[in-house]
Amino acid sequence: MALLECENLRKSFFGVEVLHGVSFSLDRGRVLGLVGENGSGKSTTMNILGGVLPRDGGRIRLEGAEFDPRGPKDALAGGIAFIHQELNLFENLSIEENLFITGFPRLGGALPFINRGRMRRRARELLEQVDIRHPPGTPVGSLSQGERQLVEIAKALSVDAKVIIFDEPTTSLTRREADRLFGIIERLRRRGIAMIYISHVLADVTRICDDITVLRDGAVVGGGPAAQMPTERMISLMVGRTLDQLFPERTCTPTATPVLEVRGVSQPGVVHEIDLTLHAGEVLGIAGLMGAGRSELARILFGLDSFHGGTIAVDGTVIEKPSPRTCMEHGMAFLTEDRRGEGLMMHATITDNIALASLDEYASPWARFIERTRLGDEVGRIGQKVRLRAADPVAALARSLSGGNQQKVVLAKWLLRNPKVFILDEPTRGIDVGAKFEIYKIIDTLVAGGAGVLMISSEMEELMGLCDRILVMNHGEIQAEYSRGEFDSGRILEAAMKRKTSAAAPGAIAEKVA
Amino acid sequence: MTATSLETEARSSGMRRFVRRVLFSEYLVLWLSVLYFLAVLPFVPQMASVEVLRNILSDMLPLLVVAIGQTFVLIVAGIDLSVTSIIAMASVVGASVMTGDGGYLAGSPLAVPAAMLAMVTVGLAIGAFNGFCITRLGMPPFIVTLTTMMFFSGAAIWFTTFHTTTSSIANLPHGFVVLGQGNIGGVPNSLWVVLAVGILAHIVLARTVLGRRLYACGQNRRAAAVSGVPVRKVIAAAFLISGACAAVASILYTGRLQTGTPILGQTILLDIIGAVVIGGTSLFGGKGKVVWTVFGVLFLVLIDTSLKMLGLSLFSVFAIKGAVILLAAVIDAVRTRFAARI
Amino acid sequence: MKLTRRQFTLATLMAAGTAGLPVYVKAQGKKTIAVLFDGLYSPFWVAGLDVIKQDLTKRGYEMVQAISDKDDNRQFEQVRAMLARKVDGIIIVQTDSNAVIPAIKAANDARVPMVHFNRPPAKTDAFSVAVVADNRSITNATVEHMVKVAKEKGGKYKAAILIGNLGDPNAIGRRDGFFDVVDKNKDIIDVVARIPTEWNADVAFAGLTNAFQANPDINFLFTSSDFLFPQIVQVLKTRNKFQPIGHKDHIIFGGFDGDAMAYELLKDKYLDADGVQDLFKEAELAVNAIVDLQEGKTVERVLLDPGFAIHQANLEQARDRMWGYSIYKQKNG
Amino acid sequence: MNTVRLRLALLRNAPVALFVVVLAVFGSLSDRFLDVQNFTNILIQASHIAILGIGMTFVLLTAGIDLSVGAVMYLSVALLGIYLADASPILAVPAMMAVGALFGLVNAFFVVRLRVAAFIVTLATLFIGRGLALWVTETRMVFYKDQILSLARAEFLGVPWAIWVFAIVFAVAWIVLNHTPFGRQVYAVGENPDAAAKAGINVPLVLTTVYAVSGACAGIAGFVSITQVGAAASSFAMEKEFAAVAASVLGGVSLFGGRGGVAGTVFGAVLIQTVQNGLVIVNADPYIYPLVTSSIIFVAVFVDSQRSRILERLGRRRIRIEERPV
Repeated sequence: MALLECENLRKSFFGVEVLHGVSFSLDRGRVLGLVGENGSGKSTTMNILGGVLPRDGGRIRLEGAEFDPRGPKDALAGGIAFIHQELNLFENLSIEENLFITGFPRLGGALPFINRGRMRRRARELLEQVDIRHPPGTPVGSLSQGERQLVEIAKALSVDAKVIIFDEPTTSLTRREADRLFGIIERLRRRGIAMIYISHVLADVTRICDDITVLRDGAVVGGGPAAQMPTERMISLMVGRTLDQLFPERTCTPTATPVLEVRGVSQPGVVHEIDLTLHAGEVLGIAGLMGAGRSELARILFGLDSFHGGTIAVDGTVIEKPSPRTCMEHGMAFLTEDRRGEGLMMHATITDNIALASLDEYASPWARFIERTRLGDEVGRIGQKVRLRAADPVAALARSLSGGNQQKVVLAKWLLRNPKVFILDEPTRGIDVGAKFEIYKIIDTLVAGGAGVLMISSEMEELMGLCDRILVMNHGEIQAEYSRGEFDSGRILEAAMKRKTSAAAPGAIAEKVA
Repeated sequence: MTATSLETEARSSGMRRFVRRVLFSEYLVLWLSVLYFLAVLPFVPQMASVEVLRNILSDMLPLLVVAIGQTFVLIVAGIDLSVTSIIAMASVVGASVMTGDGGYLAGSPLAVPAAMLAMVTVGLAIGAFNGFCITRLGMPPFIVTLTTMMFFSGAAIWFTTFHTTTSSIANLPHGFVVLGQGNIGGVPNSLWVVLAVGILAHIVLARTVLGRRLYACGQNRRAAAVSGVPVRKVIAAAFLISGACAAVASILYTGRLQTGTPILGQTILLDIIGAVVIGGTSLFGGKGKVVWTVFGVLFLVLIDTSLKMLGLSLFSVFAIKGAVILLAAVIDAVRTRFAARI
Repeated sequence: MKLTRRQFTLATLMAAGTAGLPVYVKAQGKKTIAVLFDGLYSPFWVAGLDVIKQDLTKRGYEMVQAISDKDDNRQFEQVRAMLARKVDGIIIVQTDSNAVIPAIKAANDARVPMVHFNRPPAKTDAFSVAVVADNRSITNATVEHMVKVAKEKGGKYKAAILIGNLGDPNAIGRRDGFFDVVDKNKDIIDVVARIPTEWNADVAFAGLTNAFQANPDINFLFTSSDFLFPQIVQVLKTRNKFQPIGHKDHIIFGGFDGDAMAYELLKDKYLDADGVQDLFKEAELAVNAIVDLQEGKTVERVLLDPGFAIHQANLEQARDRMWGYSIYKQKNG
Repeated sequence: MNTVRLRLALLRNAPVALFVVVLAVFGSLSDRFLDVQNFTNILIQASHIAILGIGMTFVLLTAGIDLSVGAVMYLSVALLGIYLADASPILAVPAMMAVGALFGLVNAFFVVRLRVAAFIVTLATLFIGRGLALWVTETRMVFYKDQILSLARAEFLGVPWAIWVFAIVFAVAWIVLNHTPFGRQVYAVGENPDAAAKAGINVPLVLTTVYAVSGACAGIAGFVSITQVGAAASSFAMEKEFAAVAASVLGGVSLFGGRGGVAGTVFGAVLIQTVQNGLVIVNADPYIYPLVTSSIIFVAVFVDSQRSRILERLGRRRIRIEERPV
């Protein structure tokens, strides 16, 4: 008998059926990979399982008994833990408090007071199981994304979950953190816990899952043991046709004209003596582990963070006082890794988001009125150029868009300025296969138009598939450089991991300070 | 389903469409005002007289100017509690410049313009100080403006003692008083001023670069910074505008009372913020319009006027005012929930 | 259409809100007088409003009221609203003597008579009648009596004054009245504490406590309003200083208003002197004036309530003119 | 780096340092200031604002606000004076807490069930509450009997009664916020209500409770205040909501929820009262009271904001350790 069986699950929103009878089953100690494009019904299915949404039809059996969760708490009590893509952790509370937020151990068992000693002991046990070495009293706010993910898993373990659902767990993790997560998943599997793993990173799915189920348009279109589901098969099932390639053909080659020249940029404790040159028509990748200083370098280059020595020049002109404004004026654009926090105004319309960085260009000379018709036309044009898909390409709110379309909005915002230098920090994070391909194509168009792109990514395949050159950062320094012909994932990884890091973890610093 | 039920269904859906249109229109507060007006009319028929309507309009004007300033600050997710103290401080400073009883420029033809300039300067200066502390020193707006409110409320009273032995500064020049009472083309001067401020504010918010940036700062400050918005300058601008608007309100208040008084406006803080928020502007930033504020102010002034006309005892005045505000807010909340469902 | 619970809630609330509007029906043919007060913060004002209301009702008038809560702009708006309502007269306690002038002018223009209760407006060519209690001179008389007591007792005195809201002209008048007298007697009286109360009971309480902390030997105390008596008594009791006249720890104690508690304290020999505004007389003068003006008679522009200082020596004779005494009598049979 | 650390060490203790400066200045101006009796006075005088602020802290922690507390204070005190004039304090205090809590539940109904912004709901109930209180008292001053008034002088183990109440409320609130599941859930709801709901916290219940707590605290604050001031006029507890919010914010409670605690609030209330007290003790000109008080609040918040800025800068991720210390 399977541990968990879902039969014919149905769900409609506003009279439109989005889930047309999804069925699958899961055994103890197995990992089920669930793949599909955005909108294929993965999240809806899992939200039903996790008690977030009620189902309209079908049945769920857990250990043979009917299972009908009325809310997240109910599902959890039944043994199904759901680890959302956006973690449900409270940064102002400590790790242990987050673990037990709905079920604190109490003094004397029933008194309304928290038994701190017991909580700490249990937290230590749980943290040990997920390899976190911070004291349980550490505030979650000072943990890295990967560590927070592990705290969520510990939370699931604390209630003896029988099934753990992971929704895109690796989007904000570095390779190393992801490896650590996979190790933990392996360990859980051996303990007999069943897991459902949702991800767009198909290589990961192949690597860790026992079985794979593919969803498309709210229905199961295929599935089977992982061994029988090579990546190409998954993709063709997901998109409903065969994809010839994951990356578009590059249509240009780099020129010799430098557009961005960075010389000796240093910031104590962050980056050291960074030299790099980006040419027109070039995609320059930056590889490295998380914490290697890639995003920090990007922020420094765009004037968001200060630096102590060195110069940044665009088109041969040194930027005097780098700030986002001056950098933009020199022709730079920056797509941040934190799309929701820094990239978009989630409650504003697409138009407002796209226009935000270019308001000055559409302002009348004296009174600074916005030339709304011209702006509207341009925004529409750019929207088409990035193939933005939305119910209302002008007035839809950013938060109503899928991740891929949100990212296109951010790109469109910068495209409107016609920049010469693009700094893209994890541009395809959390985006489905189809949208990724479109973003790659946009990048190609950009460089073909004479711009230079500096691209940071944690997905090695992506860098190797798209870049002309890859720099490897390690420890705040540029460790190695490879040209297209010399790409080799082993060598890149070796460069990225060379020299054991001796730097203090951010958590440790915060502790010393507090 | 039977034929009759279909029919009722159809009729009720027509009804529903209408209700929906009214509920979701951004003019809801205006409709509520009209509804309230009609509701109190049987009790105070004089409400419909030209004189009362004119009073309502003129009572709205100064409140509206401060409220417009406050709208800017709320849009950038700030709050400005210091506006009442700006009104008081500007009032006594302006009066001290132009009063016939030993004013700095008593009798000079420049007295009136200089005094008005001084008043606006007071507003701008306090607004600039607020803006500086919030953007450069990274202090929370609530507490910064709370302390400036305390400080300048006290300072206004103290300042008055240097200029008069009574509790207020009177004997303002004729020119200033006439300015408040006069009219151009049959429209009172104060209305011209408020119209100008209102239209300007509306244009700034809806049409200019600054307006877009104000909304952006309120929506997502970090995203705005990354997109090259000079966040600090924009937020400081909002506080400057709020200070200047409060000073203009002070000119209007001082003009209608013909007196510079240090307790001017001390009790209207919650009215100001309440009017803006009832209009629909969010306390959490990124959302707000000048017309909404106009409706919010209209709604509050309408309630106030009706209560004044009724001549009720203090407790019923308080209770009714509270109940009506609550009712308006409940209707607003219910409609947003309907909107979320449809 | 099914009535959901939410719709029901909404409907109930709406109904409740509408029902909250009291039914107002204007009595036909009755003349209406508007009474506009600055606030009802102390028993003096509460009693004043009551007395005026009774008086007007007795004479067949209807009264409507409005309280400005120390907001001179709101008061101006209230006057205009009352004029628009076509009231037949206005009795006003203005928030500010200068700021009320535009309101007087508006009343003049509408030909509605206006009478100021208790406070005069500033000098103006607009016409109105003022019933005036002179805060400063009544305070003078009161404090002079306190000084007399002090001189008789001999020795030096450390004085404290509880000052009202610094934005309130009454408070300023009483403060100035106090200093007029003590400044002339600097040889025996040293003012060691000027306590701002903002007309706020807990601020007064804290301020007086702290003043006694700084100067435990304060032995001369004046409060700018009788409504602060409860707080003062609390502080004095804590310090064991609440002692009747004649006791060695008695503090020479004076107040202003003439309310019921003042009478009790005088009767029980805790209070030395109290400035009394003749509330009944003021109310009567005001109502008379408004009625006379209504009828087109000429009325003096200033009707003076001389007020008086009541103290241990004149308590028996003067108490009948003290409004607090009649309230006291009502309460205690 | 070392200088930064040094500055930080200074700033970390800045609130205390500021407090010491205030004490030193007033102490040098009057020898009566630094006196045990005077500190007792300060604590008694700060108690009602502190208690109000403690209740307010619960609400602020959930990113709400309760503007109605002053009105609740007046209403509960009015009901006490009119209907429970002869009741013993043992009965009166729970009754007033119940009145306050009930009022809080009304606020909560609108905030939680109807999802109206807390600012507007409590602004409206501020007016309604004061209106009700004026109706109950017929706008008259309410006097209290001696069994309540004598509490101003009552002591237990040599400590005045008001300070005991203050201490008990503080201790209970501190324990509730830091050592009960409910307290930690309050912080969680304030940090992220959506996540809290997903995690299975009963968010409506938490929110409802904090408004009830705030109301109940207002009831207690009303009682403590009335034992001192002896009578309630129609201006009783006017604008106390600002004082309560100011004390909380001064003590480091964020208006956006999830940050701060009751200890900070108590510190804020005591600091403000210390300044007020010192000004009376040194017989300062009444006109400068608001100027000095506001300036000191300003400095306190300024110092605090500088500290968090430096902390933020230090918290910037370290990737490498430099060979030489810079």
